Amino acid sequence: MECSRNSITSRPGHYRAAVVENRLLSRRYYLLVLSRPGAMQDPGPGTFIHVMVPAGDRFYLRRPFSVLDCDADTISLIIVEKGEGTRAMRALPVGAELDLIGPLGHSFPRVPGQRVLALGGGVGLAPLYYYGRRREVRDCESYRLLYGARTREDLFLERFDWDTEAVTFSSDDGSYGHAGTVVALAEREIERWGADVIFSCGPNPMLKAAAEFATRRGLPHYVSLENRMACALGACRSCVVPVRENGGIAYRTVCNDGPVFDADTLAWEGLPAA
Amino acid sequence: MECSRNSITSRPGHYRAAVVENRLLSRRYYLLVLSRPGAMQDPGPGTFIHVMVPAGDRFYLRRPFSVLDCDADTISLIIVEKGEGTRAMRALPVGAELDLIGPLGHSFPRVPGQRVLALGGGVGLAPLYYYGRRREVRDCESYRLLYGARTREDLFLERFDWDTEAVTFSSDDGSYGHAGTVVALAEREIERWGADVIFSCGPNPMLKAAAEFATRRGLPHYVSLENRMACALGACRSCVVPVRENGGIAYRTVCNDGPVFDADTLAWEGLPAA
Amino acid sequence: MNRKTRTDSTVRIGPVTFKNPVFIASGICGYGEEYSPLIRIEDLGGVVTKTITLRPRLGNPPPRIHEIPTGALNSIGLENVGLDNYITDKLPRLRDRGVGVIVSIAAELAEEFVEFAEKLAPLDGYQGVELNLSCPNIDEEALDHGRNPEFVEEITRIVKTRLPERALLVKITPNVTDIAAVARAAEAGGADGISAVNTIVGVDFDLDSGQPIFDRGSGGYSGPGILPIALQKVWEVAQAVSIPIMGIGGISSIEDARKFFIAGASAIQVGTALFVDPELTMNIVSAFDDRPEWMRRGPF
Amino acid sequence: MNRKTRTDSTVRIGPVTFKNPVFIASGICGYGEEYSPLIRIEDLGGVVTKTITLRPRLGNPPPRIHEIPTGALNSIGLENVGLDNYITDKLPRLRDRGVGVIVSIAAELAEEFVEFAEKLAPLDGYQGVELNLSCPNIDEEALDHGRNPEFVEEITRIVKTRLPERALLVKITPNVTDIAAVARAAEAGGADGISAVNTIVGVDFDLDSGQPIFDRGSGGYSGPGILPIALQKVWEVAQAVSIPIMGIGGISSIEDARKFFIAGASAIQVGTALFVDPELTMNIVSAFDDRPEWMRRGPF
Ligand SMILES: Cc1cc2nc3c(=O)[nH]c(=O)nc-3n(C[C@H](O)[C@H](O)[C@H](O)COP(=O)(O)OP(=O)(O)OC[C@H]3O[C@@H](n4cnc5c(N)ncnc54)[C@H](O)[C@@H]3O)c2cc1C
Ligand SMILES: Cc1cc2nc3c(=O)[nH]c(=O)nc-3n(C[C@H](O)[C@H](O)[C@H](O)COP(=O)(O)OP(=O)(O)OC[C@H]3O[C@@H](n4cnc5c(N)ncnc54)[C@H](O)[C@@H]3O)c2cc1C
Ligand SMILES: Cc1cc2nc3c(=O)[nH]c(=O)nc-3n(C[C@H](O)[C@H](O)[C@H](O)COP(=O)(O)O)c2cc1C
Ligand SMILES: Cc1cc2nc3c(=O)[nH]c(=O)nc-3n(C[C@H](O)[C@H](O)[C@H](O)COP(=O)(O)O)c2cc1C
Ligand code: FES
Ligand code: FES
Repeated sequence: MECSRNSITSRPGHYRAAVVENRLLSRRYYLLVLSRPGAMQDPGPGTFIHVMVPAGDRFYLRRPFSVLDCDADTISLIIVEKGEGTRAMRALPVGAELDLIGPLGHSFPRVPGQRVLALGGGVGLAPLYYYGRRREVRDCESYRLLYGARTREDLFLERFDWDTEAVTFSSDDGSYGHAGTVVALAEREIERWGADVIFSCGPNPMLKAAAEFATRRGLPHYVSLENRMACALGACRSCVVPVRENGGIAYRTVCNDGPVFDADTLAWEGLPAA
Repeated sequence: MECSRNSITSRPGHYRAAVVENRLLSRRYYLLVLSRPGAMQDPGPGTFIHVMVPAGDRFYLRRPFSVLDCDADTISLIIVEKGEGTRAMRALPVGAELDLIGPLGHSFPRVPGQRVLALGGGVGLAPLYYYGRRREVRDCESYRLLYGARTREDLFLERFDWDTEAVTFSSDDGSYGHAGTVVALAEREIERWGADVIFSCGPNPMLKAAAEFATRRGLPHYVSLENRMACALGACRSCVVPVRENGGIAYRTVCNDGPVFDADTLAWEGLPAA
Repeated sequence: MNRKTRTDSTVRIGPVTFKNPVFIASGICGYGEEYSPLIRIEDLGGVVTKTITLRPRLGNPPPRIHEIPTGALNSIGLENVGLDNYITDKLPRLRDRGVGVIVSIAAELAEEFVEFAEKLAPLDGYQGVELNLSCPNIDEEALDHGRNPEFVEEITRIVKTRLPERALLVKITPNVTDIAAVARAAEAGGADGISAVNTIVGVDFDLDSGQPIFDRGSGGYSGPGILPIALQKVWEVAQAVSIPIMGIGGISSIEDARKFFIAGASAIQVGTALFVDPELTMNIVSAFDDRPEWMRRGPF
Repeated sequence: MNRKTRTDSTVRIGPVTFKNPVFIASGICGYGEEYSPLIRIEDLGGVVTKTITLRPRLGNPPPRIHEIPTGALNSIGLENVGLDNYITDKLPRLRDRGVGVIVSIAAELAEEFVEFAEKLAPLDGYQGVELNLSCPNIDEEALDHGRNPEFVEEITRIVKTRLPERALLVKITPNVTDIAAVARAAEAGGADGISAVNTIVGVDFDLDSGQPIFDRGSGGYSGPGILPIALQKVWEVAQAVSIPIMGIGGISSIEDARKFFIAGASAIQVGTALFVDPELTMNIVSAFDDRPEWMRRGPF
C-alpha cells in the first residue's frame, strides 16, 4: 500500500529452481544463484522469494529472501548463514532443486529525475544492489549506493560484481572504507552527491538511524523491512508491522503491503529491536 | 531369562563407530560394516546393537539390528531397507560415524555335542550366520544353516561370503535352491542331516511354522524375535512378548530377556503377525 | 477431470453439499482469495475465512509467528476487518467464483451472535458458518467460552435457528478435559457439524531475555506436533456425536488426512502445512477423487 | 569434579535436598538400575522409578511403543512388579549406591494410598515419592482421578502425613482444562512439589487396517512434540503454587531444559529423549554445574 504507487505488484507463482552456483563470499555470507523459472514474473527490486528449507524431515516454515539480481536465466540471492534454514541452503550442491514461491511483495518505487541515496547494511544489500542494476535506475537522476558491513571481509570486495564507481563502502571496524556506520557515511556522502530520496535496507537499528537522518534532512525515505513470515501472501497476518494511522496504530503486512514502506508511516517504536 | 543358561550376558556400552563398508547385496538388502569400538564387549551370536538414526532433525527412536559378524576390527550388519531409518543408514558414506549401544540381549545357547538345524528367513539370517562363524559352533556336533528368501536375488549368492558347504538355500519363487519356504526345506534336510535342536530367526509367520515343525519332531527350538523397542535395556517395557507362565501369560522383553527365546515358552497367539 | 460432475467425494454437512471434503482452515487463507495466485480454490471443498468479530480487531503486536521443530506457535490475536467490512469488501469477491465459503465468526455474548446471524442471514456467497469458540489467542477470557457446554449449546441454537439453510459448524477447543461434552452440546444446539480442533495452548521462551517469545506469553500450537492429539480429539468426538466432523490439526500429508477419516471425520481442514506446501489441499483432493474408499471410517 | 561438594546446583524439595535438579522420569529407567551400564546415575539429582501399584500389573499387550516424527506414543499400561516385589527386589539394589530415588506410586482408592504410605514409611533407600495421578494409559477410569482437585488434595494429605520426611511430589496430567486447580489442590494437601507433565493422550492409526496402532486405542504422547504444551502447563502451575515444580515433557537438549527453569520449574525430568541420547541427563547436569544461573526463573 504505502509503496504501491510506483512499484509493480507481484504475481507470485510456485516453482522449482535448480542451484546454478552456491559460493561463499565471506565466512558468513554466500551467493546462491538459481535457474530462473521460465514462467516467473520479472521480480521488481525489493521483492522477495519464499523458499522451502531443503533439509529436513522436521517442520520448517519457508524462508524469505530478497532478490539480489535476476536475468533471463538466473535469479540470485545473497544469504547470511543465520540458523538451520540458511545452513541447509548453504549446503545445497549445484544442480539441487529448491522449491520457491515468488516474486512477492512490493518493490522500491520508481523515482524519475531524482537523486537516490541508498543505504544498505549486511544482507540488506540485496534489493538496493538490484535496484542499481535495473531499468528503474535509468529514471533516476543519480543512484548512489552506500554499503556497510561489520568488517572488510563482509564487504567481499574481490568476490562480488561491484560497480565500484557507484558504491561507497563503510565498515564498523574501519578495516575498509569509511570507519563507522553506513548512516554516518551517508552524512558525509550526501554533501558530495546530494539526494532527493533515501532508500534503506538492513538491520532495524540501522533503518531507524537512517529514518532519523532522512527526517533531519527533510527527505522522503523508503525502507525495506524484515519480519517472521508464514504464508507470505498477506493471508495469515503473521508478519505485520505497526504504522501510524488516524492518530493510532494499524498493522501492515511486510509480505504484501511491504516489504518496502514509506518510512514516515512506520511506528518505529513498535518494530522489533533486531 | 529363557536362554540365559548357556548364553553370555551382554554388557552394553555406548559407542561411535565409523562406516567401513556400505554395499548393496540386492535391491532391498545391504551390508553395513562398521569399525568395531575398541572397548566393546565381544558380541554373542544373537545379540544386537541399537543404532541412532543418522538422519535427521526429526525425532527417531534407535533401531535394533542383530550382529551378522564381528572380528577384532569390524562389526557387520545385514539390513533390509524398510522405512526411513534403514534408508538413512543405507545412505551413509564410508567414514561417516554411527552412534550405537551394544552389544545387547542374549545370544543363542551353546549346545555341546548337538546337531543344530538353523532356519533363517530374510534378515533373520544375521544371528544364525554369525553363530556358524563363532567358536560356539565348534561345540556342536554339526551346524547346518538353511536360508530362505523371496527370490534368488535376495540370496545374494555372488555378493556374500557363504560357506556353501554348510548352507542350503530356498526361495519362495523357486528361482534358486529349494522352491518353497525354508521350513519346507527343513522337512527335507532334517532327513539328510538329522537334528537335535532347532534355531530360527525370521518373520513371525516363518518362526511359527518352524515352531510347529520342531514340536512335531519333538525337538527343542530356540527362536530369535523382533519387536518395537525404545530403551533396549529392559527399562521401559516397550518390547514385551507374551510367554506362558503358571497357566497364564507373563510378558518378557525382547531386548533383555531375549531376543532369543525357548520357543516352547512363547504364547505364539499373542505375537504380532508381522 | 471435472470434479463437479463427480459425486463420490462430495460431502454433506447439514443442508449443504460440498464438492469434496478438503478445506483450508480459518486463519490460513485470509478472506479466501489470498492463495488464489497459487492454487485453484474453486477445486476445494471450500475455504474457511479468517475469523471475524463484529467490530474490527487490531490483533496482537509482532512477533506473531514462531517456528519450532514440531510446528508453529502463533499469536495473531484475531486481527480482522470486522463484520461490516467483511460483508462489503471480502465476501463479494468470492461470490461469483464457485468457491465453497465457510464464514468463521467469534463473539462474546449471546446478543452478539444474534446480530451476527441476522446480518449474515440475507446474504449470499457463502454456504456455511463456523463458530470459532476456541481461539486461545486473545485477551478476553469470555472469548474462550468454548469450554462451557451450556453456552455452546445456547449460541449454537441462536445461530442455527437464524441460518437454517447454511451448514453450521462449531469449532471446538482441544484445551479442555472433556471435548465430547462440548461436542454433544453443539449437537444438541443444532450444529450441522463439529470442527476439531483449534490450536493447542503452548509457549516458548527466549533464552537470552527469559521472556516468552510473544508479548502475550502463550500462543496457539499448530502443525505436525499436534497431529496425534487432534486425531484423539476427533476420535473422541466421533464416538460422542452423530453429526459430521471436520478433522483439523497437523495434517501435512495425504496419509495424515486419511487418518482423520479413520478416526471418524467426514471432511478435513488443512492449516499450517499450507504455508509450506501450498499444493497440499489440491493433492489431497486428487487422492480422494481417485480413492474415495479412503474416506471410510475405521476399522475396515 | 566431585559434584557432591558443590552446592550451587542442589535443589531442595520439601524436606529433601537433591544433588542437582536433573532426574530421569518415571517409566524410562525401570526400577533405577537399568541405565547403569551406560550412565552414572549417582551423578543425577535422582531417578524416578517406574510407577508401582499395590499388586503387580501385567500391562497392555504389544505393540506398546509407536514412533511418530514428533515423538512417541506409548501404551505400556503400567506394567509393574507391584509394591511387595519392589520392596524386596528393586529398592534395595539402589540403597548403597548413593542414588537419589523417587518412588512413583499409583492407586485407585484412598485406602490404597494409606497402605502404600504405611508400607513405604519405615523403609530407607529412597528420598521421595511421586504420586502418579495422571497415567492416561490404563483401563480403570479411576486411575485417572488426577483430574479431580478434591481427590488430589485428599490423597496428597494421606500420603504426606505418613511420610513427613520424604519429598512428596504430585505428578499431574496435562489432559485437563485447568491444571492450576489440580496443582493448587496438591499444594493444599501438603505436596512438597509438583511434577508436570505426564504424557498427553493421543492416538495413531494403521492405514491398512483402519485400526488404532495400540490394542487399547489411545496412548500417551511424549517427546519433542509436547514441549510447548509442557512448558505452558509448567508456566501455569508456577503462577498458581509456590512449591517447587519438576518440569517434564519433550526435553531433548540443554536448551529445552533451560526453558523449564525460565517457566518456573526448579528441577526437570527427562523422558523419551533418554532412549535416543542416554547421556542427555549427564550433559544437562554438567551444563547446570557450569552455569548455575541457567536455573533462574524468567524473565531475567
Ligand atoms: C522480505 C525479507 C527479505 C529478506 N532478505 C534476505 C536476504 O536477502 N538475505 C538474507 O540472508 N536474509 C534475508 N532475510 C532474512 C531471512 O529470511 C532470515 O535470515 C532467514 O529466514 C533465517 O532463517 P534460518 O533458518 O537460517 O534462521 P532461524 O533463526 O533458525 O529461523 C527461525 C525462524 O525465524 C525466521 N527468521 C529468523 N530471522 C528472520 C529475519 N531476519 N526475517 C524474517 N524471518 C526470520 C525464519 O524464517 C524461521 O521461520 C529477509 C527477510 C525478509 C522478511
Ligand atoms: C533384536 C532385533 C534384531 C534385528 N535385526 C535386524 C537385522 O539384522 N537386519 C534388519 O534389517 N533388521 C533387523 N531388525 C529389524 C529392524 O530393527 C527394523 O527393520 C528397523 O527398525 C526398521 O526401521 P525403519 O526406520 O527402516 O522402519 P520404520 O518402519 O520407519 O520404523 C518405524 C519404527 O518401527 C520400528 N520397527 C519397524 N520394524 C521393526 C522390526 N521388525 N523390529 C523392531 N522394530 C521395528 C523402528 O525401529 C521404528 O521405531 C531387528 C529387530 C530386532 C528387534
Ligand atoms: C496463523 C494462524 C492463524 C489462525 N487463525 C485462526 C482463526 O482466525 N480462527 C480459527 O478458528 N482458527 C485459526 N487458526 C487455527 C487453524 O484454523 C487450525 O485449527 C489449527 O492451526 C490446527 O491446524 P493445523 O495444525 O493444520 O494448522 C489459526 C492458525 C494459524 C496457524
Ligand atoms: C515408555 C514410557 C513409560 C512411561 N511410564 C510412566 C510411568 O510409569 N509413570 C509415570 O508417571 N510416567 C510415565 N511415563 C511418562 C514420563 O514419565 C513423562 O512424564 C512423559 O514421557 C513426558 O516426558 P518426555 O516427553 O520427556 O518423555 C512414561 C513415558 C514413557 C515414554
Ligand atoms: S506472512 Fe502471512 S500475512 Fe505476511
Ligand atoms: S525396549 Fe525398553 S524394555 Fe525392551
